[in-house]
Amino acid sequence: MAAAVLALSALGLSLVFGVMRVVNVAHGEFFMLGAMLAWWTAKMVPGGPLAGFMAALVVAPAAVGFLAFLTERLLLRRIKYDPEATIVATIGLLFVIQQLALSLFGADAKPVAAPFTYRIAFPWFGYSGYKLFVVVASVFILVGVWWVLARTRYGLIMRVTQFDRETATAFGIPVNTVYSAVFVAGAALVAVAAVLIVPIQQAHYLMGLDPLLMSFIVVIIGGLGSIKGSVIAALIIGMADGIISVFFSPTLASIIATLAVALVLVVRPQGLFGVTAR
Amino acid sequence: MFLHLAVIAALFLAQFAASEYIVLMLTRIMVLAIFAIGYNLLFGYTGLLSLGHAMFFATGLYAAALGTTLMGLTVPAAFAFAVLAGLAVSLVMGVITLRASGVAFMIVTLMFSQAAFLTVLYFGEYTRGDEGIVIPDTIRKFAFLGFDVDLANAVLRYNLALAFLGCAIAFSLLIVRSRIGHILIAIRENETRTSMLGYDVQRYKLAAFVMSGTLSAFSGACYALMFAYAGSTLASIQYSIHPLLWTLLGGASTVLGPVLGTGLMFVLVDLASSYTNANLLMIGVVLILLVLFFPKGILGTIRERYWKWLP
Amino acid sequence: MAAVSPLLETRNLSRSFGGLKAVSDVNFTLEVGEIRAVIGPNGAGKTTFVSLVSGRLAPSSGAVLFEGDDITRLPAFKRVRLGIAYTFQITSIYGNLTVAENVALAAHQPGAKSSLEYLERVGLAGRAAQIAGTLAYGHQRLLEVAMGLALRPKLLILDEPTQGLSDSEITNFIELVRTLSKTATVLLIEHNMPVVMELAHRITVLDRGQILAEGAPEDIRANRAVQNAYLGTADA
Amino acid sequence: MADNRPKKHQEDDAMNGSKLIVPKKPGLSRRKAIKLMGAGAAAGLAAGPGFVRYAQAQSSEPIRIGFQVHRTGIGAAYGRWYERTTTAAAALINEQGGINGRKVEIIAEDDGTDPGRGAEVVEKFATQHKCDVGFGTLFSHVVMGSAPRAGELKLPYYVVSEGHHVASTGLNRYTFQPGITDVKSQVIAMAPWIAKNVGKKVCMIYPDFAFGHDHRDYFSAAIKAQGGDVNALIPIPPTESSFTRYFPQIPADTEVIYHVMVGPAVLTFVKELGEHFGSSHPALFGFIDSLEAVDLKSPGLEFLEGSYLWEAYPRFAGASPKPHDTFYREKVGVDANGASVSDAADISTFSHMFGCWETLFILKRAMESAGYQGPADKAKLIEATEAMTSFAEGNEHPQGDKQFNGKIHQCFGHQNITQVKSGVAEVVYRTTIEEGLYEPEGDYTKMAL
Repeated sequence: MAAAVLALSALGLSLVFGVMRVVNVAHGEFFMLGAMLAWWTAKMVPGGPLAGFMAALVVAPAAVGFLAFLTERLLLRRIKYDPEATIVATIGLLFVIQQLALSLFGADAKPVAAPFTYRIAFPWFGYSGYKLFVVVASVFILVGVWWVLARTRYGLIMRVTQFDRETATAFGIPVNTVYSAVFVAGAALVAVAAVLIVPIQQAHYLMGLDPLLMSFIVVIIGGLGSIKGSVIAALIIGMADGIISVFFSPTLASIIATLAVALVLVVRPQGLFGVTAR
Repeated sequence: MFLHLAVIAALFLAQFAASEYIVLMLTRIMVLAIFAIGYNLLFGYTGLLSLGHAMFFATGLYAAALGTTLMGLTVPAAFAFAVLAGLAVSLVMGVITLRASGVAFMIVTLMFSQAAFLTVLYFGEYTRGDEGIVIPDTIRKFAFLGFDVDLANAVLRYNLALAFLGCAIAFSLLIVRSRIGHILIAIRENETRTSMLGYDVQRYKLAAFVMSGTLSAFSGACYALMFAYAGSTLASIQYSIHPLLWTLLGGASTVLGPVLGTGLMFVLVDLASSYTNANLLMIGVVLILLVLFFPKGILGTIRERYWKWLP
Repeated sequence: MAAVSPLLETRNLSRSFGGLKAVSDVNFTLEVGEIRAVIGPNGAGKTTFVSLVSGRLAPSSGAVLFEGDDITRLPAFKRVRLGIAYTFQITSIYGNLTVAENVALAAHQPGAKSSLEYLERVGLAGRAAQIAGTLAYGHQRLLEVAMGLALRPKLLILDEPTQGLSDSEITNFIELVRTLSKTATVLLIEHNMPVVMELAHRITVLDRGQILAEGAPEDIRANRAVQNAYLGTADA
Repeated sequence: MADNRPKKHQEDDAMNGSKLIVPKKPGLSRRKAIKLMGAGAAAGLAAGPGFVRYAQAQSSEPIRIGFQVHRTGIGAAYGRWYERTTTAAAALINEQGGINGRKVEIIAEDDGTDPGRGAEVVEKFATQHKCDVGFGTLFSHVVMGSAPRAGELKLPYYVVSEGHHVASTGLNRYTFQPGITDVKSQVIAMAPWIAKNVGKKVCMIYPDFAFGHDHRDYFSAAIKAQGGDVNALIPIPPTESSFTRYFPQIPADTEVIYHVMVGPAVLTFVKELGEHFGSSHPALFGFIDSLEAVDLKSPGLEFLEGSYLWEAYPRFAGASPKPHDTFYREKVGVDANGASVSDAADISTFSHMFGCWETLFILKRAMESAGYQGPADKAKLIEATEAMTSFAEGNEHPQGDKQFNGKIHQCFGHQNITQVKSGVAEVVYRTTIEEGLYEPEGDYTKMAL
């Protein structure tokens, strides 16, 4: 469960970093916005949780994607995707989005009803049917993205752009359009993740930090820019976190996990599954 | 040089002219400007963008707070202890994190800082976690070199903060003007080249890292002892972003930029909070505008256009 | 000792990237005072070879000896201090600093005075106060050489120094290298054959990571293997 | 935007109020002046015929109350309701003639729920806004960061935080918590009833930071004193957003799960607890803190049905509310379900915000008994506050009567245990004040002023 959600939220970040070589610190806020919009849509759309959920699956990625489009056009392109300037600018964006969410939606945690509820009962504990659905949906999305990247023309274009911006330009690939598309797709993906997760978690304007940090961790362990690596890392972390916390107090477990991630990045900057940077 | 003395002198005179509130605010600005100056040594001059400086600030903060309340240190001893702790932590962190570079360095420092934040919570028995600890007034009154010092005294505290800030500016100026300063800039400009000129780049980066971390810890110690509080909020990610913001606003790789940036940001937030609650929005917008239009900050832009001699 | 052993020696020096052997079992010797050119077709491993010598890359196996001492494990900056200077193929100067500051950094003596001497030798003394990034390309290459000189090297490695220079600039450059060779041994990687033929005392030809031939310019010119591997395909 | 309306509203009230006050004022002032005759030279001087004019001159200058409010940051959901309650109480005080004939002005500053900014805000109140007192802080870390500054600047500082920080006597003489019971007292008061009626084997799930540790320490001791036993402690790190993996640690013989989860993750917590246990589960006892501003009928909270909650002030008015309860709800704009009258989905922080209301009325009483005229009378205000011993239930104290211990600057009130029935929490037990009393840990009154 944790692993599927993690992989999904990290996917967008990984995609953006992979192709554009920039870190979007506002990634978590895109997630938060997606969740907020899911709540808002569910409230606005009549016809019960299922209708609201379906509507949110359209509205949230579209709106967040549009915001990402503006960000890419008005901000990132102007600073020429400079890695450090991008981090600073997206930190700024993080604050702006947080404040807007607070002003527009308020500070309360906003619960969203799951489109369906079904509790799968095991003899020793129960499991939510909706959570299982989230896992299945995440797997579908991950496989879908992988398929696009590995098997289609778009994927090829993205990989060429990732490999070398100049070469791509020389091959007549509209690099700017590709960047826009990737950034928007990354944001839309994380918004979808948020819509899926919000019936489990609820929306809150400060919820973005946690997925951001976790996504960072996943993307780092998996190797910056490697989608396969991100998925494997999400699985490992989703499980390891649970295992570590059996042996240590949870806060200590978090400390150990964080340190471990940092050390991985120090020893193998390319991540566990990444290939050495050119 | 003259400019820097003038700034110090102006700050000294300000306490006679400004309102009580401004004096209090300036005290805080000066203490935190030391943090920004420390940050600038690494970010501005060496070109290493750390997202984890809260960890050093917190090192000083807690070394001073726990040193006085739990270990029974006097205030001067607590300052010394905080500096030593800052030195040790930044040395260890530097050796580890400097193996990474670029974006990886940013994220590694962020991670370590987050681990430090969690560590503060983990030792909640001593640190009282998020709630934090208050340093009693009895500890903040002490005799030093025959003088009776009371850190609750606003005038004394202002001048102490000013003296510390003066030292930090002088130190920063000294470093920047020295051989090591030139080499740090060379590393920022072109690391491979500098290494191929026979410089031990790793050692110089470590030196910058340690100076930066130690200054930050010193600022943290000042904060704890002068304002009598240490809490985990001051170790959170936000306090890693603050010095970056201040430095960027004032002008990275200018000696006075961090001071100006800290002051300006305080005034902005303070003014805004009287009219609107959109503090976050403003910080965000300032960051974005800076990156878009003034990537060199205020003093950096001034240096580029007018005062080329500005250090 | 120094008189007995060659200035630079490599023993079975190899480096591979993944499965590809960029440099393979190279045994190479360079005597004091030489101007040696290393030539070879694109991808022959020339830049990898000098990177191994300068310490920018670590070898997969083999050893590098400088003045008879094993320096295989020394990091690049320490080799520079021993006297191995490297000028970059792609111009690598401090674009935001002045010309004088660039050289001063190389001379390890911040302060513009000491740098003037080296700038005079490459003919850039008049531009000492200019911001290096605003120099014309040819001048940037000269600055690069001046920085190499300021290191007072025993061995100066010039990686494709004439690339992008005009013909007149090349003529001056040849003169410059001749004077340099009075104080330092020069290891020259070059594509431009006339420059090589004019300057080099000896030439080493690399092909697919291995030494194909080595000898005086006229011998190399006559070498059939070299012609097949290299000259035949080059436009020089 | 949201606070514009109340402010205007308040000004209107104040203006209307001042018209109303004028005829009443001389009487009020004289009575007070007589009372204070022996108290000090200033009061003696004022007792002459010229006093009426003097008081009127003063009345143009309002009493300025610096309100440190969490508008942004983690405390924002609470802050909004603290602000509404405070505005309502101040409007009422002004309607009734203000304090000592002067109207009350609330000067609100956002502290971002950040102790650093909180300290700056206190400095601003003391020196820039020239406030008479500081007031209204909720989150403990902001109180801790701000209190030293209030003490140094000698700004009387009345917090509404429920932390044990004030009562621990670790702060200073200027910091009070007269309007809300501290957590130590709350927890001690709860333990006997839990042990007797719910179960003796208790598993505690709490946030792994100071607030949770207070619960852990005080409740563990209290339940042991009742012959009970804490069979497992499950601290949850503050960054957690999913809890499933902690639940296997709950021992099988647990009779009561005691949960305190502060933060927006509470819904997840309850939902996952429900998924873990299904229909057969130990009894639940929880602190309302995490469910403040949350609708008990929210999707996923079904699992709370039948569970017990601590509430300082029951959110649901019940079948026969007392008149002062109705009065208070009407003035603040809260319906009988604890939601905003203008939006039934906007749930209040009912068990905490009453503290703002009551604190303002305590402040009014303290200022009146001190004959407070301005910052020069701060010491008298402190002493007058410390001299108070009890507050009677009524419009000014709708939550109930309280005892006040001037030595530790802390009040002690009744606590309520409610049970969730069909999404409505009904009171099943109301503790006595005595059940929540403990030995004082120190004495502020011995500190210098």
